[in-house]
Amino acid sequence: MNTECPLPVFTDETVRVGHGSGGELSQRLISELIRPHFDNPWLRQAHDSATLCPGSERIVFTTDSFVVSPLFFPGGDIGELAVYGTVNDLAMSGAVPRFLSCSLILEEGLPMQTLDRALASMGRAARDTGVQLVTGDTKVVERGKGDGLYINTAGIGVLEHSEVIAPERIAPGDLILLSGDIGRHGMAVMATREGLEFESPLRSDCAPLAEPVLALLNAGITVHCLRDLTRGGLATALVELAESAGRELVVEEAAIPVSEPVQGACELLGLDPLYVANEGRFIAFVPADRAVEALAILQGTAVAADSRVIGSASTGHRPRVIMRNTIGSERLLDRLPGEQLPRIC
Amino acid sequence: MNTECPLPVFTDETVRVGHGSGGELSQRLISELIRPHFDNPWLRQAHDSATLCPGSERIVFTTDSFVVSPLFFPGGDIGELAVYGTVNDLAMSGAVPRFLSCSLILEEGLPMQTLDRALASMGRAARDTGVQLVTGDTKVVERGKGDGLYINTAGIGVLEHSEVIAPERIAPGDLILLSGDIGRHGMAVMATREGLEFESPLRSDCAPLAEPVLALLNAGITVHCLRDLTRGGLATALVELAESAGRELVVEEAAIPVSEPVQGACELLGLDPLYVANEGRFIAFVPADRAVEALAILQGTAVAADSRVIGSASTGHRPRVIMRNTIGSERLLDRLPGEQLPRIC
Amino acid sequence: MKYLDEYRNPQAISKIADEIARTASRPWTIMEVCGGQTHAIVKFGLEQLLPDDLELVHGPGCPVCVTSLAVIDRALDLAARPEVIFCSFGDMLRVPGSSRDLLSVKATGGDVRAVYSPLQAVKIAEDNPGREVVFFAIGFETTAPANAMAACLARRRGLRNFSLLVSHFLVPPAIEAICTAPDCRVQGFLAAGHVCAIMGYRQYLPLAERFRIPIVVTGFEPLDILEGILLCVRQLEQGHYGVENQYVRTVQEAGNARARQMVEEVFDVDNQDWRGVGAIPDSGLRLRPAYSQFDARLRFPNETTPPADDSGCISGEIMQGRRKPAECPYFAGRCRPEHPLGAPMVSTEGACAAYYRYRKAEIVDEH
Amino acid sequence: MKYLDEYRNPQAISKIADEIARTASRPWTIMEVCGGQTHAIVKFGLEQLLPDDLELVHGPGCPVCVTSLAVIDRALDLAARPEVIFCSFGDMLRVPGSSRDLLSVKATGGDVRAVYSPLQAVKIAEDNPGREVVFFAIGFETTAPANAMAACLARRRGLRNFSLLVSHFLVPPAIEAICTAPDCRVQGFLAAGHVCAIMGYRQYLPLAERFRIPIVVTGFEPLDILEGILLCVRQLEQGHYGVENQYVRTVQEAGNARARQMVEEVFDVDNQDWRGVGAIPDSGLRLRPAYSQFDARLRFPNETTPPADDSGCISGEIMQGRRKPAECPYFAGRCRPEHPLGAPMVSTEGACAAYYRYRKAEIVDEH
Amino acid sequence: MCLGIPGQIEQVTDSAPLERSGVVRFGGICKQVNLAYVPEAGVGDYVIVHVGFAISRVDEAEARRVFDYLAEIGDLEHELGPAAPPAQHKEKGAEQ
Amino acid sequence: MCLGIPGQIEQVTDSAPLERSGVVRFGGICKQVNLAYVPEAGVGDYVIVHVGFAISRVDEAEARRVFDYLAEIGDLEHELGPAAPPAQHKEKGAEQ
Ligand code: SF4
Ligand code: SF4
Ligand SMILES: [Mg+2]
Ligand SMILES: [Mg+2]
Ligand SMILES: [Mg+2]
Ligand SMILES: [Mg+2]
Ligand SMILES: [Mg+2]
Ligand SMILES: [Mg+2]
Ligand SMILES: [Mg+2]
Ligand SMILES: [Mg+2]
Ligand SMILES: [Mg+2]
Ligand SMILES: [Mg+2]
Repeated sequence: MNTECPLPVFTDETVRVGHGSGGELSQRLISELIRPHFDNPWLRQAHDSATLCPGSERIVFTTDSFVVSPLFFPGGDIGELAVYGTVNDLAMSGAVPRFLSCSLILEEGLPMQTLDRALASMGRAARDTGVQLVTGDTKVVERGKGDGLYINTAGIGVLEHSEVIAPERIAPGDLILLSGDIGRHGMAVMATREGLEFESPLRSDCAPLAEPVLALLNAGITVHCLRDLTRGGLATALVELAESAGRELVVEEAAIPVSEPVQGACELLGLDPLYVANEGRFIAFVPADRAVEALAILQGTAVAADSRVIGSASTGHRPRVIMRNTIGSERLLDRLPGEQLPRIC
Repeated sequence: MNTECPLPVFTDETVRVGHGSGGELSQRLISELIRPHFDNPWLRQAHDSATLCPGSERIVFTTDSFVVSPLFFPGGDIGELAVYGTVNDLAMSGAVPRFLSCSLILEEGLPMQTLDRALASMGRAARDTGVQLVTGDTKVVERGKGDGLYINTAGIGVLEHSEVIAPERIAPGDLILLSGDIGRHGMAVMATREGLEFESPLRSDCAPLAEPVLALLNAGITVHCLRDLTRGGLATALVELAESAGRELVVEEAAIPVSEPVQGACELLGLDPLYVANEGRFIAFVPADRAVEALAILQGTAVAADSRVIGSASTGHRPRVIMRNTIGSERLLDRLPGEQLPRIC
Repeated sequence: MKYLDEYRNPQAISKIADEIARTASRPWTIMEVCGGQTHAIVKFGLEQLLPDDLELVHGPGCPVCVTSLAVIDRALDLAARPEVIFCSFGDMLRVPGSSRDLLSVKATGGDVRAVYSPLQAVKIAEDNPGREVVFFAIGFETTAPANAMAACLARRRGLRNFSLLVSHFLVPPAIEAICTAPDCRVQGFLAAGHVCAIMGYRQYLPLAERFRIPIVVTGFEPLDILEGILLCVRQLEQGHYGVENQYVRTVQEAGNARARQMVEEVFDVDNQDWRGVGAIPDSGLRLRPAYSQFDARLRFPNETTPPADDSGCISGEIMQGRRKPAECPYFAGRCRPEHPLGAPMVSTEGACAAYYRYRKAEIVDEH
Repeated sequence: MKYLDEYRNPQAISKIADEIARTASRPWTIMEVCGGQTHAIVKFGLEQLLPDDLELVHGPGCPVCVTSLAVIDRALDLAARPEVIFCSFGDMLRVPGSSRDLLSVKATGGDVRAVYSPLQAVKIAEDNPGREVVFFAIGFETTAPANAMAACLARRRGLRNFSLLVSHFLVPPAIEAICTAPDCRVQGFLAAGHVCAIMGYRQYLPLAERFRIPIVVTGFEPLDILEGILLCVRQLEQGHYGVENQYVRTVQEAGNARARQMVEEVFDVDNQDWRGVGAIPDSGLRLRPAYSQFDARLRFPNETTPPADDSGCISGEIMQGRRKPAECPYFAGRCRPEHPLGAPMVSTEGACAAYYRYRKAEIVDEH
Repeated sequence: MCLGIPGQIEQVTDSAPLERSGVVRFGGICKQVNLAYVPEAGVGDYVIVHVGFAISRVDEAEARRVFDYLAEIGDLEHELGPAAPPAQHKEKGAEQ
Repeated sequence: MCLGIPGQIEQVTDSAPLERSGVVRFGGICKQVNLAYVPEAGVGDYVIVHVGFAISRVDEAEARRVFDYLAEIGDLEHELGPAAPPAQHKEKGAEQ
């Protein structure tokens, strides 16, 4: 008679509904497959929540759900995204990212190996960014009620600087710094979709952004506002900030870097890279007198090495975004009504 | 020419993929349909995260995703569940629930009115329990990749008592208090499922549990451990605690209240109410010398008015749960291998 | 609940248990044929109330446990077909075929639905005219009238997309087979009350006579089962071997005429393979030729050849009381409740699952 | 990117713009026929570089904008059928029919897929033999060879589950209709370069002659469009009315013979309804009888009667340069980019959508 | 085999021969049940229900029998003095 | 109408008459394109691609023409001295 368990959970071919039942299968899924990727004292409490002493009275709290398809794409995967996305949201408030929660919604039939790869990637991303994944939850939904794997993370960060970083601090004359070329994430994901069949070197820009932000703050740079560019792209982020701040923003199209593969794919599909998603880019609003210094600091970090000034907040108080294009004319940027779709016309 | 918008977003018949695109539809969904339900100063910052001053160094952090089907069931709905579930997890650590995040995964085609109802219910539940919903996220997935609506909430609570509440504090002789009758949530949900067609007065027990827990703590009762009974029911919660604490627990079946409708439905389907889900019940481990007092306090709150002692932690150190049944014999409780299914045999 | 609560009354139970102890003067081995009785015995810990040397053997009376591997594999094939909605009672979903179970088929895309009643499957067929609805019609005599009604209604309503995968078992031939086995240890039977509610119990008279063995038609509540045991022990102690009816409130000697008529109309008797036990002549039911249009076996081409049951599972030995779960080489190793190799590991009350639960508590302790 | 970047060169553009300003001695109204050109004009803000009194009128040359309500409603019906996979170019998905658009059909369960190329739709049909694949074959002369190829390959490969809902438009009859209208304000045309890459431009000679109007075959980059305008203004200033080819690098006088041959093989000319404009004789294409098995209109019974376009949208007036979006009673009220009533509100470059964007910035300002 | 639960007929809603059906109460809940096989059972009667079908009417008089018997033993015990010592219970778990 | 983008043929992979196809490069990415309608275009040539089909070969010599012309104007300007004052630009947005 065999007394130890010779069948670790990951040899199950796929997730079954029972893995979400709270029973034995659930327990083994969590202890054998999920927890090993995130081992830390809080998780080891095996409680349903984590007690934290972040050591500060000002904490920042955020959440995002990640529903990307495919789960793995050139330059990243859903696990990385789920960590970086929330870490970046914390960083955009100037907080030091500290703790994450992780809630999984698994679709029945998901291969365990796929889940394992995504979790391994999450674990790596958490270690790389110095955050602890301290509490979590796992649900399983029936086949046809999910898309393999959805991940939600919520994050807690600690504000160690007194700087208030928010849209309302944007002031006339602030320069707008962009941390690198745009549109890579959205096009990398789209390029892997069925039917487009690009032979493409497109790679997502998916990356954590706390380092360059904290570099600015630690150097004592006054930062009025930060925003990571995600869904909706650079244009939508600018429009949102113009509206929140009640300011007119003016940007120079020529200053905005777009890589050749992104440009090629956008031209072919009739898409505008200004509206394509990013996962490792942000914009910073900095008073003009500190902009040179700020730029140098950003350029000194790997993830923002390509930073440049793309525009400024004007003295105008119409909350709108003016794009000056290369040929000397202007257009107003606005939100798209819905998602961008490939065009023939 | 008409300058104001005569078409509020909720007259859209259904969620469309564009509502998750980060564009105009997204923005209007958030500002017109979601945010009104949760208005507070943090949300009004319209930032991607919330900066909080919880006023304490010890905070508790937890998360859960809610995937219930149907979304509305007798006695509750997914919105209420999503607030109470996380509030309860915080309460089980002895924390005062303070802040929630809310992340929505909407399936294309979800009627906006359904979403609105669920959110209204969330808003009500948040107000009733005194928590602020301070940050959120919304994603839309294609039809056939969701089940209408999934909600994730993460929660932050503040520990105002020095009491450590955790499985390892369970001590021999501790009495186990159960806050009311079991199995109502799981059976209420199952009764509404297709094909069962109960004509049933079954109502979920879905309720917030912070009040009775804080009543105990505020009265200075030593509470060794708390656990809300959710998936897997009372039996699974007991097994998990026995294992975490490394203790033998002994419970009396006769002491465990099961309502007539729950009993009827369970008999008919061949289910064991000990394993049926609850959403408004918990167990508390209290030293025997404070148990009478604790019971009186619990019974003084509406949600735990039916509290009673159901067993105790024995001096045995086999981590197992012994159920003494009404006829004087015993059985061991264990986790179920997967979910409970209706039986014919 | 009336007719349940009073049959679980502690005082009454303890009185009957005492009476058994008083009556039994030496070791006896009694088989409760029916899985429903086994369920109550395990759940209520009834063995703890019996004398040490009164042994209960858990019989083969669970349709989930005895449905043969070949039929389950056939079910898995059908359930995996894209055009099929496969309807099954819930307890069948976790029973392992050669390589997987119905829940796994569902997880990998099969449309598998748990139903409470065969009538639900009929309704699903009516609601989904573009799909093929296959109902896994398993059961003993008790379930046969319900399954027969499904076929009958489907014919009356002219459904063209409904069929049954029939796996039906009859109890008396199984009792005969158990008694005929050379190493049979069983000295008395508790017959299955609900089977007899349909069939009555005249069929048992020649069996009791031929094998000189008492047979007590017994109900399912603790008090029923203990009373059934008491009646059986009394016969054994007195050297009697009659058929007795403990479950009088539900079972009449002639059974339920209408229900039997419907079963007769739809099914006829056939040989049947019992998982773990083997082939027993005339121990099953099949659809009559008039219903062949509703026979899933005929409607869908056979995709696989029936497998040999080479899992090594010794469930048949266990169900006939010849071996204990711990003697199985796979017990608690390759075979565990979350990965069962055989049916007795599937449900909480299965002999192997019950043993496993106790063993686990011991082992954890040793850590 | 070669052939793109140099045609967006600021110095070159400003030189041509200056040359236009130098050349134009009085107001002129020029229509760029093609939506692709409108797109570039809006995106690059080219009107800002032109003299104030040189007016560009955005013509009806967008297949998405002119596909009639009846056809879109037909598409919506087809897309909602459970057996259908409905394939469409992305820009068609948000165009409103009488009561909804393709994205709404998708949201309520229709299997609607955006394709980049008609060949993808053919492949989807091959990969889904159990489903009906309908391709929404919209377009002008440029897209006709691609859509024709899809039909041709489907026939060669013997596909039985593929069909096209054809909505094809021809440019010269539309130019003729615009010129014939009593209140026509257009004095010169930029013809659509890619249409001419297929068809050549001989068809335009009689039109220029008959209406004494210059027609310049023009490309799509800022420099192309400005050069096209310059050539057109020069003719106007000099009283000429010839056909000129600005887009020589891509367009040959005779067009693309092979492509035209394929179009001839699959399609023949038919009358066509233009949304907002009305019926124009011989301005469309339909499948030839040899391809009728691939005609979605014939394959699926007509479920609805064609609706009258009673939305009140005045897009036809706008596309013919007769009225401005702000004159529309629904502009910015019931009709907004996220709830368009007419096609010009659908794409960012649609005349109504572009006006809306500017208006919104003004209004926000007034708060 | 054959989970069968007693419930009380509250209503007979359809009386077509094969489809005779009604509402049966089980403790606190009710469910529509096929009554075709128990033509003799009416409102107020208890029936045993298996997979949605009533398979037998419960005979109230017979149901009392075991309690009468128990009362008898009780009387007997009363006559004989305190009950015999309880049987020695075995614990399956401890056996192995 | 008719988004058409210039790309350079890198490879011709299939030469069956109707299915002649190849890999075309657009800036940094490549895509399989149907080349049936441009039999004259080979590796190295630029073609205009619309909905996955090459519809025309780009004529390199003709493409230079406009720049030659611009150089001419440039020369002319040089001769005539500084360019005329720029046209007064209109702003659509401010008009209404
Ligand atoms: S332990 Fe498993 S393999 Fe062994 S007899 Fe029991 S069910 Fe069969
Ligand atoms: S504003 Fe809307 S309704 Fe009016 S013309 Fe434009 S598209 Fe049509
Ligand atoms: Mg966020
Ligand atoms: Mg984010
Ligand atoms: Mg963000
Ligand atoms: Mg949880
Ligand atoms: Mg899916
Ligand atoms: Mg939790
Ligand atoms: Mg919880
Ligand atoms: Mg909990
Ligand atoms: Mg977000
Ligand atoms: Mg769904």
